[in-house]
Order: sequence, then C-alpha cells, then structure tokens
Amino acid sequence: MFRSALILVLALVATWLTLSGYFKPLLLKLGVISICFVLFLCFRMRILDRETAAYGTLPRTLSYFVWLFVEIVKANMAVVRAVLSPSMEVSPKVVKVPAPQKTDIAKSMFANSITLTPGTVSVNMESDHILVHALLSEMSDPADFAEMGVRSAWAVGEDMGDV
Amino acid sequence: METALGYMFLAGAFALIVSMALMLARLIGGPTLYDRLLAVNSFGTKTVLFLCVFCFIIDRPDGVDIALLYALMNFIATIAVLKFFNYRALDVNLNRVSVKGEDA
Amino acid sequence: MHDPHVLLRVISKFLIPIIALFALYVQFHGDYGPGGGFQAGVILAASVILYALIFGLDAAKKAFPPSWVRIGMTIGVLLYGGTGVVTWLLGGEYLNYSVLAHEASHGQHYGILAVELGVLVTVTTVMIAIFYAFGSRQPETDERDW
Amino acid sequence: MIELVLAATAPSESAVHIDWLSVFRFAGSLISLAAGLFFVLAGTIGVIRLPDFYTRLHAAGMTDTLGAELILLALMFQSGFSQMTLKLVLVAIFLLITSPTATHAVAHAAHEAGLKPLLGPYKAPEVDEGT
Repeated sequence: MFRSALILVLALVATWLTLSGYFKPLLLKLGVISICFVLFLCFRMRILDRETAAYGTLPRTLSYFVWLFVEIVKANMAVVRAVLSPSMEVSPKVVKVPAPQKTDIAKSMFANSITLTPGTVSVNMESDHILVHALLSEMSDPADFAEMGVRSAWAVGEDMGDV
Repeated sequence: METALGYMFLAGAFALIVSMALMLARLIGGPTLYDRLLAVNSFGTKTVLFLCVFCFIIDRPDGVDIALLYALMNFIATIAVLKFFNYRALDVNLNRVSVKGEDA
Repeated sequence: MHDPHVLLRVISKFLIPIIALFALYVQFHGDYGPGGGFQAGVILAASVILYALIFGLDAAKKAFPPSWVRIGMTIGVLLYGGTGVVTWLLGGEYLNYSVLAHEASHGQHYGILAVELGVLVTVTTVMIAIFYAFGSRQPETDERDW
Repeated sequence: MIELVLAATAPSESAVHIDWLSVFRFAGSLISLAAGLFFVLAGTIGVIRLPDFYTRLHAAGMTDTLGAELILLALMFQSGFSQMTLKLVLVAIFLLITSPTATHAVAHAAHEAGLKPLLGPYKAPEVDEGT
C-alpha cells in the first residue's frame, strides 16, 4: 500500500505539472495541498492499491502501446474497407477467447486492447474467458488473441511466458 | 501558410460538425436504447475533438482543459445512464470483490 | 470469482484520483484559465459520484459520510460570509479583500482564495447530497413493467 | 547604382530561403488531419449503415481510436513543444482509456439485457433503382 501511495504521488505530481505549467511558489504550495487531499480521499475510499497506481510498469506499457498502435492501424484498414465497400460484406461472429491472466488489471488491459482494435469488441468478461464480438470472421483467430493476451499481461507486469 | 493552416483547421471543424450531425440521425432513429447510448458516447468523443480544434483556431490553449473535462464527464455520464437503465436504481454495488480491492 | 464488471472497476479506480486532482487544478487556476469554485466543486463531486456508481452507495457513504456533507454545506457558506465579516471588521466594506493584507493585491489574492474555497466546499457537498438523495431512491417499477 | 541593385536583390534572396521545419510541420499536420477526418467520417458512415447494434460498435470504435488520435496528432504538430502539447497528450491518453471502457460497458449492458447479435454473413441489400 505504501509503495502504491508513493507511485500514485509521483504520478499525481507529474499530472499537476502537466496541467498547471506555472512554477510560482504559491501555486506549487497549492499543488502540494491538492495532492495531499487527493491521497487522503483515495485512502478514505480504500482504493490505494496496484490498480489505482498502475504506473509502476510505465516503460513496458508504453512499448506495448507502440505494438498495439500498429495492430490498431492494420485493423482499421480492414474495417474501413468492409464498411465503405458498396456491398458491405460483413460476417459478425461471437467467440469465446480464453483469458488465463491472473490479475484483474491484466485482464482489463487485455479486454481494453481487444476493444481498441476495431473489428473486435469485448462483450462480456467471465472468470476465465472473454466473450468477443468480431465484425469479420477472419478477425476471430485465437492465435492473434493469445499473442495480444501475453503482450498485454507483460505490459502491466505479469509474465505469462513467451509470445 | 498561416491562412492555409487556418482554413485547414476550419475545414476540419466543419467536417467534425457534419459527422456529429450524422451521428444525431442515429441518436434519433436508433431502434434500441443501446444504439442511442452508443451514438451519445460517440457524439461526446467528437465534441472533445471539436473543442480541441476550435481552441486551436481561436488560439486559446485554456480550452483544452474543457475538452479534457468533457472526456471524463462523457465516461461518467455513460456509466451512470447505463447503470440506471440496467438496474432501475443507482444504489447497486457493481463490485463483487471486497471493497479493499486486493486481487482475489 | 465471477465478476462481470472487472473492467469498469479497474478503470474507474485509475480515473478517480486524476479527476479529483483535475478538480483542484481547476479550483486553483481560476485566475489563469477557465475555472473557479463552482466548476471545481462539480468535478470533485463527480469523482465521488463515480466511486459511488461503481462501489455502491454504502461504500461511498463510508468514504464520504453524510455527516461531512451536512458540515461541509454549512462550513462553505460560513467561509464565504466569514471572509466578508472579517473584511468588515478590518475596516473595509463587506467582501472588500484589499484590507486583508498589507498590500492590496495580496489581500485580494487571499480573499479570493478563501471565498473560492467556500464555494468549492459548498458546491461539492451539495452535489453529493443531491446524489445521495437520488441514489437512495428505490426503484418503483418492477423489472417486467417496462 | 550597383549598391542600390544589390540592396534590392538581397532581401529577395533571403526570401527564397525555405523554413523546412515549418513546411514539415504543415505537411505532417495536413496529412494526419486529413487521415483522422477520413476515419471519423468513415466511422460515422459505418454507424449509419451497419445492420445491428453490435456491428455498429466497431464503426464507433474506429472513430474513437485512430480518428481521434490522428486529429490530436495534427494539433500537436502545430503546437510544438509547449504546454498545449502536453495537455493534448493527456486528452489522447484519456480518450484511449475511457472510450474502449465505455464501449465495453454499453456492449455488456446490451448483452445482459438479452439483445441478440446478428450472426453469419451479411450483405447490404441491393438498391432498387425503380422505386
């Protein structure tokens, strides 16, 4: 909990400086007061844990997002082609994707990555799999999802073996 | 070049407004409640983009704060409306794990 | 354990501190950009409301008790009015901040800070009070009625 | 006389000098703005055209991800290294986090409420010219 609080404070300081951009003494003092208040509020809400302070693995997350961005661009091309063609041939399909991630945060990262790539939307989260609705049937390949699952789990600090 | 830039962003703002108007058609005509919610959510995203572009045109960087706020409020509003329509009440705990939040 | 709202919980927990910090940023940068006590109060209340939406009203009432709401509503108004009375006692008009410090501009700064803080506290607590009142309402219609 | 001519030609010579950095920024923001608007409009057309709720989700997601990020990137190209760029990055991060979550929430609610997805191959109906 103390580690999470420390990480959260660092992230909040960065957010405050990004938002404010002024380095006047009065505003810096007010910033310290604000961060203390936010920390107090989080303490009262009992949400000071790894999920709130998910910044601990920031370098990994950033490099994961680079990989994800390429996937997003590829998927976007396919969806645009399907949507804008006059015949609009789509083949919606619902598949169950196994989600063996242990932590909730890794599962959330996986589900959000699935939704972020157009053409696949995570519809329901069960205990060991995610129900995914795919726009084109060739997008529902389990191997792609498995790779994305391993990589997204790695991005939030959970090692699941090789890609 | 300066005027070219201005016209470029004006055209961008106009295209965003057109796409928002088209989204309103789905909002009014959407057969189910969820279509309407989807349209509202997408409309909100476009509003954020429009605010960013508009602040750029009138050259007031403060406005990006409002766009940031709109992105956050859009999220909260979507969740609140969904929760209200699914449970007919706001007093429902969606969290099945303990409040402590430790991983089970 | 079956938990269908995992994603909502994780993302909301991530967002709540940032929304609260954003509220305080809006509060303290009222003289540099858009913002001020009223907007900041609404945003701060929104972070509590997001918590209440995800974790239920009972957890929210444990984190932000209704007694705080009652106290906050009075404290805010007292801060606002009290600043006016203090300036009055110091020899100025009601809410004439210039008399609060030796230099007029400093006094105005402190006065505005105090008044805006009063507005923030009042608006936050009133918004949360309204949400608690609405949220406690039990559904009148049955699931099959609509 | 010669000095006068030299003085007259000197400014025009410096005017030929092209500021490559601003040209690059202009081209970058033009390209990414055009691409972003293309994806936004394509997503909107998709939301209008596609047959059922679950398929419309995909079109809306297309707007939320690549369209939004590219338009914000176009603005970042123009604002350079300033406060505004950092704020635009923050807006982009928030959109990346909140929009898939909201999409998931809407889809999940529809699934819970029992809305059945349309499955199998689907083709747009032929436009009847006569009517």
